[in-house]
Amino acid sequence: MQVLEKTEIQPSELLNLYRDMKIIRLFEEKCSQLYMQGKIRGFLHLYIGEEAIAVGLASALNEDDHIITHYRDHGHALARGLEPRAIMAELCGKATGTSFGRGGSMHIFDASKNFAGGHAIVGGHLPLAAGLALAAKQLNEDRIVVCFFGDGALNQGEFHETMNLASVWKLPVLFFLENNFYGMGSHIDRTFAGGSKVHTIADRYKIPNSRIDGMDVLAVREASIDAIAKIRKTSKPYLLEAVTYRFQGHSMADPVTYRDRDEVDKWRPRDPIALLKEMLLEAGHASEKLIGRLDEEANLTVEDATQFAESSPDPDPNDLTKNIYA
Amino acid sequence: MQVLEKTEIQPSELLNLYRDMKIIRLFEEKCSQLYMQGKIRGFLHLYIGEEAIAVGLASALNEDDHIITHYRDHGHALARGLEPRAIMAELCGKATGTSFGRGGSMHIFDASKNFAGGHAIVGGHLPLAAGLALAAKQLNEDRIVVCFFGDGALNQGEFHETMNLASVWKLPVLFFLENNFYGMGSHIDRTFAGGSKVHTIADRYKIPNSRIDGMDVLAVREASIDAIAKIRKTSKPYLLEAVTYRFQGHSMADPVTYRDRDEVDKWRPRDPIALLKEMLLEAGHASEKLIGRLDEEANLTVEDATQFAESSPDPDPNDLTKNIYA
Amino acid sequence: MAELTLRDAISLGLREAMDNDPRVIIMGEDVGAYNGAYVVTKGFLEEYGESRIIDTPISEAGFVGAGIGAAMAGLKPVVEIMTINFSLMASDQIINNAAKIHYMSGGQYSAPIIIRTVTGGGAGLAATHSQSFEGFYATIPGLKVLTPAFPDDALGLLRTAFKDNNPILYCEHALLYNVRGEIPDDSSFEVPFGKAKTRRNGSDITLVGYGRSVHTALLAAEKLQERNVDAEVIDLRTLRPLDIQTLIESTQKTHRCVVIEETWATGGFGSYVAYEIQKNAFDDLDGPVLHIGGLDVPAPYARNLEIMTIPNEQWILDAVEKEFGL
Amino acid sequence: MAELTLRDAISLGLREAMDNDPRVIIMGEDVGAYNGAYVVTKGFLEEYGESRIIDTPISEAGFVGAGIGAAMAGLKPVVEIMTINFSLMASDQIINNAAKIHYMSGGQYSAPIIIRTVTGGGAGLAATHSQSFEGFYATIPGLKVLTPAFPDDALGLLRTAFKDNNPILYCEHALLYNVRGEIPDDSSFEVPFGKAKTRRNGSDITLVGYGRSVHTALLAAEKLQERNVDAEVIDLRTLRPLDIQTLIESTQKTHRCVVIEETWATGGFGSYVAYEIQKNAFDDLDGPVLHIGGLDVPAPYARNLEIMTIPNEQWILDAVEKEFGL
Ligand SMILES: Cc1ncc(C[n+]2csc(CCOP(=O)(O)OP(=O)(O)O)c2C)c(N)n1
Ligand SMILES: Cc1ncc(C[n+]2csc(CCOP(=O)(O)OP(=O)(O)O)c2C)c(N)n1
Ligand SMILES: [Mg+2]
Ligand SMILES: [Mg+2]
Repeated sequence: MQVLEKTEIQPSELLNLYRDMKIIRLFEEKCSQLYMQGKIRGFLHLYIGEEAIAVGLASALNEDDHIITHYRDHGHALARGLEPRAIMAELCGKATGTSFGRGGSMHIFDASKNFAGGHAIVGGHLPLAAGLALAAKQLNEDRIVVCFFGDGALNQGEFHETMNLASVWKLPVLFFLENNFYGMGSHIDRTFAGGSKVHTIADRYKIPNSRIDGMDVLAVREASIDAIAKIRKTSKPYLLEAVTYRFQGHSMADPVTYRDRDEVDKWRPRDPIALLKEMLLEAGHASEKLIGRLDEEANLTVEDATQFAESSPDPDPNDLTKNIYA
Repeated sequence: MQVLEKTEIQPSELLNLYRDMKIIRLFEEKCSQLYMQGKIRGFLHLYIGEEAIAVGLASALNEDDHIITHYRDHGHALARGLEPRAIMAELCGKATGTSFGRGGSMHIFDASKNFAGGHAIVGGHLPLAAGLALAAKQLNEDRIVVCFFGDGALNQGEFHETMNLASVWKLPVLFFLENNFYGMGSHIDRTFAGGSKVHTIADRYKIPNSRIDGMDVLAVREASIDAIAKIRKTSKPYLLEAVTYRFQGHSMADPVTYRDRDEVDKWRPRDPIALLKEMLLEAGHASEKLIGRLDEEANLTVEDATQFAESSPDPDPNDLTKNIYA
Repeated sequence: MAELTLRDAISLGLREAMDNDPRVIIMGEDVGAYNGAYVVTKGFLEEYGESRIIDTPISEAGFVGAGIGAAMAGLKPVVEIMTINFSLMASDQIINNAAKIHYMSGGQYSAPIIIRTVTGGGAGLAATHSQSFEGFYATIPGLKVLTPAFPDDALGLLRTAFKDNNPILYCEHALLYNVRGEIPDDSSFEVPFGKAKTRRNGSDITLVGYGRSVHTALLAAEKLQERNVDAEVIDLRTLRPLDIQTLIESTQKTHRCVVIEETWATGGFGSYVAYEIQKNAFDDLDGPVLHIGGLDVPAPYARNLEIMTIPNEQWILDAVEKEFGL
Repeated sequence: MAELTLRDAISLGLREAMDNDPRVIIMGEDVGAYNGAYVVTKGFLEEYGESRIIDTPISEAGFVGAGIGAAMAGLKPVVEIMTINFSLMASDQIINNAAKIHYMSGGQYSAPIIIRTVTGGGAGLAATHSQSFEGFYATIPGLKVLTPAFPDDALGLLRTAFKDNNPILYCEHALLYNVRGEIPDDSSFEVPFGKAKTRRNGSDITLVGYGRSVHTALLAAEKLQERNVDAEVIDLRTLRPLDIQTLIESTQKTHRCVVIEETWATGGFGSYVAYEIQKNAFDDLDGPVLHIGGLDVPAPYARNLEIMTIPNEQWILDAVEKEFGL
């Protein structure tokens, strides 16, 4: 068992965090274009603005831990180390995609990375997280489960049932709440009765919890390391709330009529990638030139993924009914 | 609007409380016999031991307030003033029953008393309670809603969703938790993560709450008067937890293997009817003789109801498909 | 006669009801500030205000149940479930409460709620977001299920729904919102439940559909005409109540019948419809009644696969040729 | 050959699996301390301990979802939903998660969970507690649905289920637990999925049923014999996969077919079965294929009404006489 220490972070790792966030950002900007061109279809939910969460958490997790998440999942998948090529191919509905084109944007899976999806029913994957942890416990495996979900899922009954189960059964789950204040067009203040210290909802289940700045990748990383260490030690759940903001609409179809430009502008300076860049420059960990190289590296990764996806074949129609049953 | 004052209680009313509890007790002892004789079928869940809750609450409620409850509902129905005859007839599946024999023990309704059921899906009626209150509010009616439910329902997602809705929408609902420590054979300590101060779960929804001794009918009555007054004044929800115990099995089919005789014996002296009787005698509000008369009155009520039920006709088969649609 | 889209026809019907009856409220996820996920309630929040256009938390069981409760107590709620896929979270409320409360209470309570929801696949949303459960709900006694395929029916059925005292599931196919059609100017124009509509007269074969499959059938009919096969196309319009008589009479005339629907073929509601026709028109049949449903597969994301799962006019042509040699 | 009740056959199958495979766990409401609501897991808690016999809170969505997650991660959970009526609370988990995870992940994950549940009416439990949804679940690609009617099939199907890698709904009819029957001593005795069983050979008419309706069909067959009508009785045993071929062949022999089931007639799964038979054996039919389902009414409580809602042998006799003059 590898327990990460907070002090371990090296400048080189900081650069990795930067690059990983940048890849997600550019990847999704590309997605947005491909969507406009009709190459990605269905719903497309962008993670732009929230990258620090996935990247910070992923840097704190072991390979054999499980991750499970909601439909806004590209960031988590990329941060987890899934192949950008395969993700982009999935988004484009290609045979080379993570689910061979069956899942699409909302349903990214990679069992080899213990990435258990990509789930599109709000709240519906939370019980699965408890189950993954139950199995780990029952099989005496030293694995924890990280379960991402949004503030909108807090009001779903399955959230409640899962928190209760995880606590009663002492399951090693990190419930990772991405609080971006909105479920589609509904502000959390209008939907959630628990007040502004959202994370304390976990108190009622006797689940320890804390809140962090979801725009600060280092804060996310540190809190994740702490929480995960606690979970491994106690084999009990923990809830982390990362406060964040999505800079884009809920999905590509969202004209964003329900919030002011002002509000968005207020958050702009909190862009997690810009913040880390600034920090890197200020601390002398990187020069503008190095940053430029990382940006270019990220860009190449995304271009390569796009190229791969676009040139990949469609799924074979003969395989249409494969994998309905195992 | 009639706001009851705690000080209003008169000795005569105390005697009413006693008689009402006694009616429920004898009524259900009779049910138990009828069940053995095959005259009542299906599931039969007895309220024996918990009578103080229904009676205390009912004495604090206005006629045009709504009551909605779970399947352990005979006590609530009787306390609310539904005809014992019609209830017993319903239990016996007769045309003269509250639902004309359609509902049975778990589904007692009486719209004329604003008694909105008798619901057999654990947790399933909680959202209905929110809706009844929403209507009252929307229609500017001065009505509140009392919603009874058991400790087992706490773990159902619908509990969570309803508490949240009631709080966010400021709905005049009294959530009345009957904590008898068991959901069928499962002790609350093994199923509920919220700890022993169960009622404080409502804190998370910013819903005021308190706990009372559910074996003390006066305590129930007073707390109900307070809570209801608060709800009427603020038009906001409140949660009351009454600690109680069911002396019988979960249903007639329950051999009660999951708890010790000791535990039951420990609760015996807390029998709410015996307690009130003792208090009445000690305070000089009643003599043994008067109590005997009340018991006899209760007995006659139950005998009359049984007589009525047994001599009532079965539902007319020609009406079988009536009332599928309104 | 005005020409409207199906979307606008629904909006119009909702507005009329909001204007005419203060008991009508609209609730659901993002029906207000977001203008509705499918933009049916655009501008409603501004026009009717927060007390009647209620954005709900993401709590399908909770708010659908609240709608039912509100209906029991005098309101006429229109509750939007964003898509029928999410109705599963509220299926207990719909099936165990809404559909049963009238019967189970012996006719004392009723639940005149209109549940609007969006059904159907074909938009690249993959397995969890492309389902069609309206046929399943049509198997539940106590519910009424409407499936408008044209703007006039959308409006006419909605007007009737507002006068009906039962729980109604009003299913809007995601791909039909922009279908245009004439709407009678007469404000008393209504469409009765349980009355199928012959959208095309023909003498050689009867094609039966509902929702989007009516359009598929009409396309097929045109192609059949090129082969000199004269097809009659019947739109069920409502699945419950179901108008079998019109289908029988048409089939007795044409001697051949095909029922088309989009949900999975195995156990689809259309196969029941086909069953009824074969039973009641058996002696007039030139061959078996056919049922064409969607492919039995969780909806795949990739376009080339997805189109293979949803019946199109070619499926009908092929079946007709193979089975009847037409 | 030992003679066992259906209840004991299931217990036996569960014990075998618990003994042979440490990955098997049993979870559900009151499966442990209470011994199971229908006493199938009596003594299991003592024998296998708390870590493998897990009493759950009343949270159907939560614990079914947890079972699915555990199955995804290597366990073989048997999850009991006390009755199929409550499965609605978990229908999102069953339909959107269990049935789809394998396909949606491109075959990477699977969910080998066995969901045991109790189905059927007739016990005086009224509308919310007397439903039969197994036919609905059989319409969902990705699920398998088993409906044993005899002890040997109960055991044989269960053995096969433990070797299967897919989500399985194992439906036990509430009124069949005490049915007795011979069980082959051979521990390798198994019953394959998708293979109907001819329980009685006959030449004049084919009666098809599943679960309790097989017994009804057998009773009818005996009565028909008195009229010199020789009925073949086929037990579907599994609804998905469904063995249509055996039904077609039988009907081609007998020229007449009746499908019997207990769920509501409108849209019942049996009507789909009837549809398939008419389609595939059309030229051999002496008359329409018949479907007999339950009466389309929420189950009434009163005995005299309830018995009118569930098909019995007389319904079959009447239908056969009316339609075929036999
Ligand atoms: C059960 C269910 N209800 C509704 C939806 C439609 N829907 C998709 S995303 C969403 C908002 C979720 O908000 P949140 O959980 O805060 O996540 P975010 O989009 O902010 O990342 C809604 C209502 C759904 N997918 N599932
Ligand atoms: C959704 C659902 N799951 C399970 C059941 C079976 N069941 C009936 S009562 C009960 C226990 C409920 O306990 P509690 O809420 O504490 O009420 P009590 O019986 O103690 O009054 C259970 C599990 C049900 N009726 N509904
Ligand atoms: Mg959000
Ligand atoms: Mg209890």
